[in-house]
Amino acid sequence: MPGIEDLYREIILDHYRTPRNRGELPPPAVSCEGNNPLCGDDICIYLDVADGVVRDVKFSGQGCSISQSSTSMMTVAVKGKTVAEVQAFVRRFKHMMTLTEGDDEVDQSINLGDIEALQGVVKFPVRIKCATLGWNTLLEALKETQN
Amino acid sequence: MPGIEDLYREIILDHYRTPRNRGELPPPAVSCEGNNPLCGDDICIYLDVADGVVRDVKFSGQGCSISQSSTSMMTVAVKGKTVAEVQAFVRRFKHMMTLTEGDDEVDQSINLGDIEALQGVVKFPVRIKCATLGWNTLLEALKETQN
Amino acid sequence: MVGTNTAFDSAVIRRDFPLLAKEIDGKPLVYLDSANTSQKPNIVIDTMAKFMRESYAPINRSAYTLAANATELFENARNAVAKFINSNNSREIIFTKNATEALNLIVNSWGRANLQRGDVVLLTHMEHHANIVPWQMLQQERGIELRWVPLTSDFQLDLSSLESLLTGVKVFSFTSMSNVLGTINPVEKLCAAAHAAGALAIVDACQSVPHAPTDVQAWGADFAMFSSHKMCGPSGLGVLWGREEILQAMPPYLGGGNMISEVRLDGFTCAELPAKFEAGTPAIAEVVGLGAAVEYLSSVGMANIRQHEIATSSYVLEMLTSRFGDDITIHGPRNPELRGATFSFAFRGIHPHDLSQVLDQSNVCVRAGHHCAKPLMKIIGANATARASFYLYNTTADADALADALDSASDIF
Amino acid sequence: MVGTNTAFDSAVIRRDFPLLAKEIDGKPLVYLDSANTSQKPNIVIDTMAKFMRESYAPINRSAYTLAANATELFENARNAVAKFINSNNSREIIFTKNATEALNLIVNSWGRANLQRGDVVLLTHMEHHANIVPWQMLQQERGIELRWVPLTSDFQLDLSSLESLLTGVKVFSFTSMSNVLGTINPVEKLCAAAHAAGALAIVDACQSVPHAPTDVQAWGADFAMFSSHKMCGPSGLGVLWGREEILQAMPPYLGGGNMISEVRLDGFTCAELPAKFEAGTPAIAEVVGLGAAVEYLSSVGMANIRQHEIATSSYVLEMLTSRFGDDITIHGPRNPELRGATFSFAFRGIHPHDLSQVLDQSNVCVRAGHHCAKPLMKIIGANATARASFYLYNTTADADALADALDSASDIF
Ligand SMILES: Cc1ncc(COP(=O)(O)O)c(C=O)c1O
Ligand SMILES: Cc1ncc(COP(=O)(O)O)c(C=O)c1O
Repeated sequence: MPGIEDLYREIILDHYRTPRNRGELPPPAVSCEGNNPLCGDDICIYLDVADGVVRDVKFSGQGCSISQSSTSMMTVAVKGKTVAEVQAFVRRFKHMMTLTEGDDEVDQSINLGDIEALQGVVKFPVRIKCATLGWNTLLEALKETQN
Repeated sequence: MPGIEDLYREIILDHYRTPRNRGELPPPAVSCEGNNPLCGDDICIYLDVADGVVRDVKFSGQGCSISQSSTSMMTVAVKGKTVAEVQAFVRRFKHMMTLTEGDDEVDQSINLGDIEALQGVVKFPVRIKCATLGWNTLLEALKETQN
Repeated sequence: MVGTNTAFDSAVIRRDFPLLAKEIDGKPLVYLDSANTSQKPNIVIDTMAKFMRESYAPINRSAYTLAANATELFENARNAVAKFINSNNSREIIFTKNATEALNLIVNSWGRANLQRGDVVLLTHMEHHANIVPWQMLQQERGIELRWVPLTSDFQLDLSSLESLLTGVKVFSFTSMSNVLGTINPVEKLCAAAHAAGALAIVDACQSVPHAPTDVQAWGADFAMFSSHKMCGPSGLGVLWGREEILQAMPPYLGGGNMISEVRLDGFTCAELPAKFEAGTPAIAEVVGLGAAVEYLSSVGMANIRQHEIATSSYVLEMLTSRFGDDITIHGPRNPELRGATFSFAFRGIHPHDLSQVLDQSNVCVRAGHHCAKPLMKIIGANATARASFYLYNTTADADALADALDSASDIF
Repeated sequence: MVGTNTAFDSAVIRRDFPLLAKEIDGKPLVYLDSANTSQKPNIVIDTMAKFMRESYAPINRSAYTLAANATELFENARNAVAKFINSNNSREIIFTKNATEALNLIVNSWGRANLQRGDVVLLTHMEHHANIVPWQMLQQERGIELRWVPLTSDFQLDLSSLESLLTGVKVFSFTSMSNVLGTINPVEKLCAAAHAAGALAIVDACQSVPHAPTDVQAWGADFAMFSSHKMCGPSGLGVLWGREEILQAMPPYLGGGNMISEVRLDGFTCAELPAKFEAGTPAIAEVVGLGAAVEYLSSVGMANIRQHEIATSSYVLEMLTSRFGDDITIHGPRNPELRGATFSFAFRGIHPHDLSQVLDQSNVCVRAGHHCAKPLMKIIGANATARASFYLYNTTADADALADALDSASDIF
């Protein structure tokens, strides 16, 4: 059995205890809800995109340490990036979580930084959905900004 | 395994090869169809009841040796009996086929005659439905004469 | 025989369940997820394997000896199930793929035939999704109205306005025991109330049939359903029980082989009960396996199992409270007589998902999540809970292992 | 690997099936009812028993290791089934309780959402009740029209007017192989014709998936279904395959746990595929068992099985004709390449029920009856037939035993 310490790295627990960018953004920022049907967790992503750049991003909702910390780390990482950069970044992350099938489109040179700590989640397949919840919701929110 | 000779007694094969009372009766005789959903056999009973007595009974349809001979023997036995006698006779037969649950209502003194030969069918449970097809259809026809 | 075995010892019973002998990293398995699905005793596994090795054949359709014998084993199991819940006769026992299908069968057949726009169905706030979503689907299709019995603060059904809630209701469908709270509902009383209001009474008996003696006739219910896999039986099988005259009057549910009497190009007629509701090839080996499970449970004694679970509940409630005090919140009744041994809880603010993951390090298996009862979760103010559920094979040692593992969880968070 | 094992020997394969080693009164069992349900190889029985002994746990719902591992075994089986029929991906594989349920799922979900009064569904005269009655039920409810492809005198589909029959048709649903006649239909051609007419193509693949390589993409079908129990797998399990975009667009079928994303008192939303169509606890051990069956069949090689059955058909047709001449009437094609090894026949005017009973005295198991295809029976002018169906484990010795037993039947009647 993989050790629990692979899952609960210090940086993850830090983001869980002290989440960054928690809160809401008023319209015209878009907001998008996601939920994990297995455990009941839900998350809401607020996204302010202007001129193709993520100006601000916040999140609310309830979830386990993995979903909360993963989302918190994600918000830190994407703020200030262009939409294209964010999309490539999400692909790179999901590839780490072994969710993208072909890796042709994944830019392996992208550095995930702290987020690499989430790699241990892969050993606990049920938790992968927790780790990716915020990211998938971000993609949905991005789509809405493009409508 | 019970021997096949328990099933195919000579009297049964005789009624199968030379069925008695095969044919139809015109109205006002009632007619009633029965079928065995397992094997596709069907039977039609024609029944002429007057003053509470079975004046005539005939049957048509297709079926295996057991359903055909059982029906043939049944027609011979019930002709001339009163409705009440027929009902008691059918109960006695179905009891022999171990289909009537309580035996309070069964008159054990009724002599089934040749029809006793069908007792061997009990050892082949799947064939009980064949043996009783004509009898159940007779009951349905009797009900119709009472409407 | 129900209730005759007084030498009940869960540590001995445990040995009948091969998976519970399993050790992982030198520690025994503490399986506390039986409200979800139960482990299987050797007798069930062996009966199924033996059946497939020695007796497997089609049932109902073929006349040769092998098939006749298989049919007999299959129907014997149906009779055993009928007896187990004191059904009037075995024509009232319909095999489905799970309890969920049984509820859908009622809604699709009886519901479509009998409920029109504006008709009211009464449910409760503690229902499993299986007893909610099928009705919501009929609501979308037909515009029926759903009404809900609320809860009291001590996790019981609030029956203070039951009579008025039942006014004009066509169906009252409720669980015999909550799979989240452990609450045992007064089934007889609820059935009587439904009937007094002219409503049908449907009992979702998934959580009680495995754990206590069942008498559907004493309940006075019209329908009840439960799952083989929660009562030591195989997966892939559920049971619908219904009163014969109601089943008789219902239109068919799934169409196909076995459920017909006649088929022509221009139409079909239905077979008699129970075939009418069992289209296609049934779960042959699984039904035979359920027969073995029912025999096994009966030999242990359902009354003994209920007594054991009352004792377990007492122990668990006292032990957890004395060890953790206010650090643990148990969402459910305090009185062991009014509940089953299923405990949903919150612990020191640790998210249930994290909790279950940490407990798993000690081989303690608990479920974390919404337990297919999202409306209830919202009402008790939790997104998710951890749930430890005990069965006949769980000992106080299992409860202690749970508590020890909870202690270790605090070290991480 | 499909088709790589060239050392195919049914007498050796037979040893994998414990029930076929059975002797009754000193004579071996001659099991010729596999079109009804197949026997199970050791590997399937053992995989299920081992799973229940060592790995049984809820799937999808719980986070602990035991449950995660069970979920993985379950999903691996889904992947194996997807590969076995060359499905695009495993989201297109929906587990049902049998093939009958799969057909009902399509009719109830897709059918109710897409078919209105007057819409036409095209079936054939050789369909099993499972592909007739669900449509007749929708006909009663909706007033759709059913149209039928007739047969030629040599037991093929009469495709001479297919184009006009397909005019205005919304769905063409047909069997890949008749369970009565043995006729193999030109699935690719029929799917193409359906699509050319703007109709959906549904393939009842129950009789072909167990017996020949299957490629649903090459077929160009929209839906296909088959039963685990006919392909060496456990009972209580069927498979619906559907093209992802069609499944996506369909409304849900059964409501309950697992098929939802959100449930509130005022409504619900659906889960993603395949969960959307898998309400409630699935047939966990059975799915794992089907995975083993699919692996077993693949290791034997589906192309080898098909070759074996062509050879068997040649042998059976020649042998029966040379031994019995006009005393036997085989209702089905004469060309072994155009048929499976399933033979319905009439023999010396002996009623099939009697015939099967007498054959049983020699341990020869054949089915007698209408084979769940009553409309077809009427068309071929029989109330019932006897049917001998061969599979990978049947040898020419089985065929000879059938003929010997037929001889002895004449002594009685
Ligand atoms: C109260 C209740 N009802 C219904 C169900 C559904 O049972 P199944 O998943 O076997 O269909 C369950 C179990 O999950 C349950 O606990
Ligand atoms: C052609 C065909 N379709 C459908 C079915 C129904 O399969 P099941 O009984 O497994 O649902 C069968 C088997 O009986 C069949 O032969």
